[in-house]
Amino acid sequence: MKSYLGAIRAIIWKDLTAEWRTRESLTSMLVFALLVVLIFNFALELDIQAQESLSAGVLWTTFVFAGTIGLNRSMALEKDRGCLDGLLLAPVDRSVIYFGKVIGNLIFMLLVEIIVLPVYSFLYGVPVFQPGFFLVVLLGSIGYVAVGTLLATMVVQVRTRDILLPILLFPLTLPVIIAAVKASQGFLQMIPFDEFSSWLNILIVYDLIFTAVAFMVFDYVVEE
Amino acid sequence: MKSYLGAIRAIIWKDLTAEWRTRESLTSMLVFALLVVLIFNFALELDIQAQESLSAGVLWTTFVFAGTIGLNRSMALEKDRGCLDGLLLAPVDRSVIYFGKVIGNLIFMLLVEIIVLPVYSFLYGVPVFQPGFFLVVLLGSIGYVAVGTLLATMVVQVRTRDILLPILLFPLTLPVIIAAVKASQGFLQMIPFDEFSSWLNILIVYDLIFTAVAFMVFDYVVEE
Amino acid sequence: MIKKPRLLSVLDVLSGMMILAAAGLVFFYAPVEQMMGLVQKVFYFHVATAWVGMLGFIVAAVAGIFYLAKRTEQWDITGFAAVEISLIFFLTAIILGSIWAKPAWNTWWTWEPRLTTAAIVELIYAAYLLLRQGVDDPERRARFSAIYAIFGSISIPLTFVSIRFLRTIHPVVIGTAETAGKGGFNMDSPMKLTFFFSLAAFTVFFVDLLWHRIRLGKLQAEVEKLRIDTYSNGM
Amino acid sequence: MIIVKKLVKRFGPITVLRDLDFEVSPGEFVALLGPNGAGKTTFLRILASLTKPTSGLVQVASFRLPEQAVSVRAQLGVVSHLPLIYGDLNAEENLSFYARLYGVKQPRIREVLDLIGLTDRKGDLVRTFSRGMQQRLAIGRAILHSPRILLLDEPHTGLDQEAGEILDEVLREIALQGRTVVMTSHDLVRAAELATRLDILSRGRIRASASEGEFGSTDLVDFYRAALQGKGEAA
Amino acid sequence: MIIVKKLVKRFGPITVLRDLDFEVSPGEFVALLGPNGAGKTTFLRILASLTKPTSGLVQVASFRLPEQAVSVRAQLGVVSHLPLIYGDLNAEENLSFYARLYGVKQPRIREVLDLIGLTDRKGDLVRTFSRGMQQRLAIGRAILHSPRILLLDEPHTGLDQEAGEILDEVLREIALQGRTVVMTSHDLVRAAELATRLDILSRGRIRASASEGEFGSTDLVDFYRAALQGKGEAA
Ligand code: HEM
Ligand SMILES: Nc1ncnc2c1ncn2[C@@H]1O[C@H](COP(=O)(O)OP(=O)(O)OP(=O)(O)O)[C@@H](O)[C@H]1O
Ligand SMILES: Nc1ncnc2c1ncn2[C@@H]1O[C@H](COP(=O)(O)OP(=O)(O)OP(=O)(O)O)[C@@H](O)[C@H]1O
Ligand SMILES: [Mg+2]
Ligand SMILES: [Mg+2]
Repeated sequence: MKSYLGAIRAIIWKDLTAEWRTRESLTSMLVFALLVVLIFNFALELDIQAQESLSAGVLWTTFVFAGTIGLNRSMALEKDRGCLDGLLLAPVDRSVIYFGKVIGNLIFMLLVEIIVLPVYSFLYGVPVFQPGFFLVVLLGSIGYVAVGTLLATMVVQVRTRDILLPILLFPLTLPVIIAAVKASQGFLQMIPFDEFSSWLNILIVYDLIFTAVAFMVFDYVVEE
Repeated sequence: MKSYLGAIRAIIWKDLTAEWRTRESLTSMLVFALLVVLIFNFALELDIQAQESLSAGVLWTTFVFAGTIGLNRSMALEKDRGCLDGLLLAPVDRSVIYFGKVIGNLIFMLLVEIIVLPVYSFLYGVPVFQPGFFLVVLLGSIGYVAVGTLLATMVVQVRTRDILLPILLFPLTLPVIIAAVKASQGFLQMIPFDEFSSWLNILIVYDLIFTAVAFMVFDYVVEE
Repeated sequence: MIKKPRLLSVLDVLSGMMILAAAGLVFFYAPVEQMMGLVQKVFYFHVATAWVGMLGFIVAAVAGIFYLAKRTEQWDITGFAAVEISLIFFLTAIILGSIWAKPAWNTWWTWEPRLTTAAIVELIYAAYLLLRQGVDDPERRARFSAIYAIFGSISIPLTFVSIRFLRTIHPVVIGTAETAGKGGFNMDSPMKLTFFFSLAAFTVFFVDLLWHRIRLGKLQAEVEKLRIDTYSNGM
Repeated sequence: MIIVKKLVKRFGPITVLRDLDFEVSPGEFVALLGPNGAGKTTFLRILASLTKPTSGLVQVASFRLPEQAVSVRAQLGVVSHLPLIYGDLNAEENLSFYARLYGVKQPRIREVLDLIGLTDRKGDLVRTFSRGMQQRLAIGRAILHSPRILLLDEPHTGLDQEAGEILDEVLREIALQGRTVVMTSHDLVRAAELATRLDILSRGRIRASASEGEFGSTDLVDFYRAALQGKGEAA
Repeated sequence: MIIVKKLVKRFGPITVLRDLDFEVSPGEFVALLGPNGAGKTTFLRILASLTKPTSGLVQVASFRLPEQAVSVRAQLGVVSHLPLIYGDLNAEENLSFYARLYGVKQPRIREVLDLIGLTDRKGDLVRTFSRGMQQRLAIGRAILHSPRILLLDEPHTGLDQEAGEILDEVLREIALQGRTVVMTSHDLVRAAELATRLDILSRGRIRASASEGEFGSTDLVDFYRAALQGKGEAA
């Protein structure tokens, strides 16, 4: 057990160290997130009133796109000099690799969200500082990253890896995203909790199912 | 001159043949384009009325995202087994490589647009079948691909190539995209031509400037 | 060569006859619905094709589970066959729905949750095909598509959930009975009979097609193996 | 140490390995030779538990593959075509990461860095390394946990004179310690110098096998040629 | 044919080549040796006009680099660490693409395919090729337009016995035709067999140079060692 956690920690440490060297993933995710917000703004000429009801949608679209970038990069690094083989050759359980990568990816995604949220709140005056909303963000990110890490591991072994991840990932995680958008909307628009609590439940259920299934099939993804 | 055009044709032929083998770029761009349309829909809960004014924005965002996917893949193929070096070693002018790739990429982008537009028109009942609008689509795509090919060539030589392209490309081509959105809006909403013809002019001017500059600096991008 | 089984031939005939009979029932037996008139006849095929689509996606997921457990090529062929067929049926359902929507809602398409989620389900399985295309090694291809099919089937329930949680003009019949939703209609018993018969007919048709497609898949595998031998003898 | 029976590996229509039999006793040093595309890399990847065999028995360190892969992996050191190291970490961090995964103590890292002659550059990011420097680090990575079995795929690739000799030295020492080595190579002379047995893989099988003493450096090429033409066919 | 004077190449803080002087007469076959990270690849890339020198004079086929790069390129054939071929095209299409860029006629393609022994597999996608098969094609690509100067970066990498001999044969023939070759290698013996001159690059400069006749195969290693330790320092 100790060595199990130690190995997970080693993988997280490795990802954070490599990222600290270059800060490439984080900056790219951030810049891209801000870009998406801007594009929405331009393309849709959002004004403050429209924002009210759209904020949740725009925010989650932003997180989702930024998340894909992070996931893609994180797995590309593993494949670069054959490192994924290196991990697979280590005498540790496959789940170590899965959880190590999931936690690393989650950390990146949360960091980006922590920066984007205040900025967005500042730009559009949306009341993001609510514990309930933060919970939704956390839950949504967990579900997204749990499936995303699995698929990224798969995609990186595929010839068309440059493009496949969002195509596979977006439609699949839609239940999580829709639930997260609806629950976020509830908090941001101050709707009574009862009216959207079912979305929060759906979110939790999907998180559990997705994480459990992803964990169970990860073995099959990395074996050859 | 004949061998100049012959070399450009050779590059286009090569891209089309490789694509014909796998049809990967095209299908991916298409699926992704449809996904973006759907995501917009979810995130923004667009209804037919809202569509009216947003169509142009949504369409161009879709094209832009799909275009990035195509550009990325097209250059990733060049870098895969060092092929870009192979092209650079050929006794042809750099502009041959540039124009060859631009035309190839443009063909892919236009093909995707040709499919997405009727679908979109079907889904939202937007009157896309107007020669003027098609012209705008063509012009916008040219500007986008002209800069995009240049940047994709640059990005592919950089370590972070998985993520950098949209980050560089979106802000840079914003003038083209805004002009294209405005001009498209004009046609789609049946606004009198005079009221938005200036946007069309801006679009043409930007196309010329972008293509000329991209052509001129391409040399510097590919040298090491 | 695999000989064509007797049962399959029987099934061919049966499904053909059932489809014809269903069409007969739809056009000559079931009454013309008062509010919508003739277009309502699309209903029987719309629902039947949507149902068969869903069925195939679930078959694919089950085949996926079996593939991961058993690792026999057969399950991969089954999953792939089911997805291919269902993709077409589901697309048919969407197209029929939108043909119906034109008179019913006065538009070909509207962005409401059921339709949108249906479109997304279609995209999930289009992505499935893209994934298959991107993998050269058949063993890996089988593994990845099995996994993706399993995840896809987890996402599907949302299409059913969505119409219950969201305001929608797409009617809900199953479960909530009778006239839920705007524009729904009461089914009298000839309608019910026709409805359930066409569901049954399409289900049989689906099984028949699936069987054929699986056989085709196996033949392809066979041909590949023959190619191996000639190929490696030639080396 | 390694027992392989009737191993088959197919990639789609191509059968790369067919009914391959192979056995290595503890302490043996086997050089695996053969033409391009014979399947040497594929075979090593199967032994390393990275690729699943299509059928057949594979047993490494008395564990069966693929079932008991985790137990096998602790005993294995692998050098592949790719260096398996992270470009964004420096040489020391790379080793120290793998040390944590293998449960190896820190002092060993310094030892290995010394051995592969990268102590001076240990703080530099790996992505600025030349090909040969990366190969050195890859070898360091493989021997870090003093594995009982070493699998090497053309390990001399890109190494300069000095590094090549260091590798030879390391390999000889490892062999002396009674560890088992399987190495692919295209360099007959070097292979004959290092190995206690030469095996030649061609058309999916081991076509010939010669032990130390049986091969004098003069008729090496003849021996290799004969094996390819099927004259040495013993299996 | 090639004249290099006071060439300097820096990557950020690292100076890889410093005041390097180098000259090759037409028809010479120079083998460029040196330890890992010495800058051999960097130097070849500068000669191939793929990398810009930081300073210094570089003249190839009496054209100056980087100014007259296009004229230089028509005279050059290059084999680099990577094969420079497209995975999604087959072997024949790859050659035929480059043939069009170089203005080479079609029959030459068949000739080259024969030469590199890939005629049988010319219709297969390159991405299914093994490492050595890709390397063969890379060599075919480089000699397609019968260039006057060949630059080869460890061209024997990954080649099997047969392909290695074919390459040696091709290189000897090319040398006989009076073409000029610069090849890097870590294989002293092979280099000495093929080349008419051995140059040793170390610490940014050519540290020693020996012409045919001056090197007997016995003292090769000594010669190389001495050059590295600076004893042979002539420049
Ligand atoms: C997940 C896929 C779908 C399923 C399972 C499904 C199922 C059904 C069912 C059971 C009905 C009959 C309800 C009733 O009459 O009370 C119905 C009606 C209808 N569906 Fe769908 N459907 C699906 C997708 C679609 C799509 C994609 C469209 C349109 C493009 C569509 C358009 C319609 C229309 C227009 C009606 C008639 C509504 C009315 O009576 O006013 N459906 N569908
Ligand atoms: N993933 C794959 N998909 C399809 N074919 C493959 C795959 N991997 C290898 N092959 C084929 O398997 C055969 C053996 O390849 P392998 O890389 O094992 O050869 P090798 O003996 O290592 O050759 P080399 O000496 O050139 O490295 C080749 O014909 C190759 O085309
Ligand atoms: N893009 C780069 N950025 C930074 N340093 C580099 C870069 N390319 C090469 N170097 C450094 O330049 C030096 C020479 O590298 P080069 O690849 O030319 O060596 P080489 O002689 O070909 O070595 P080998 O025999 O291992 O192939 C190395 O120290 C390497 O770290
Ligand atoms: Mg190999
Ligand atoms: Mg080198």
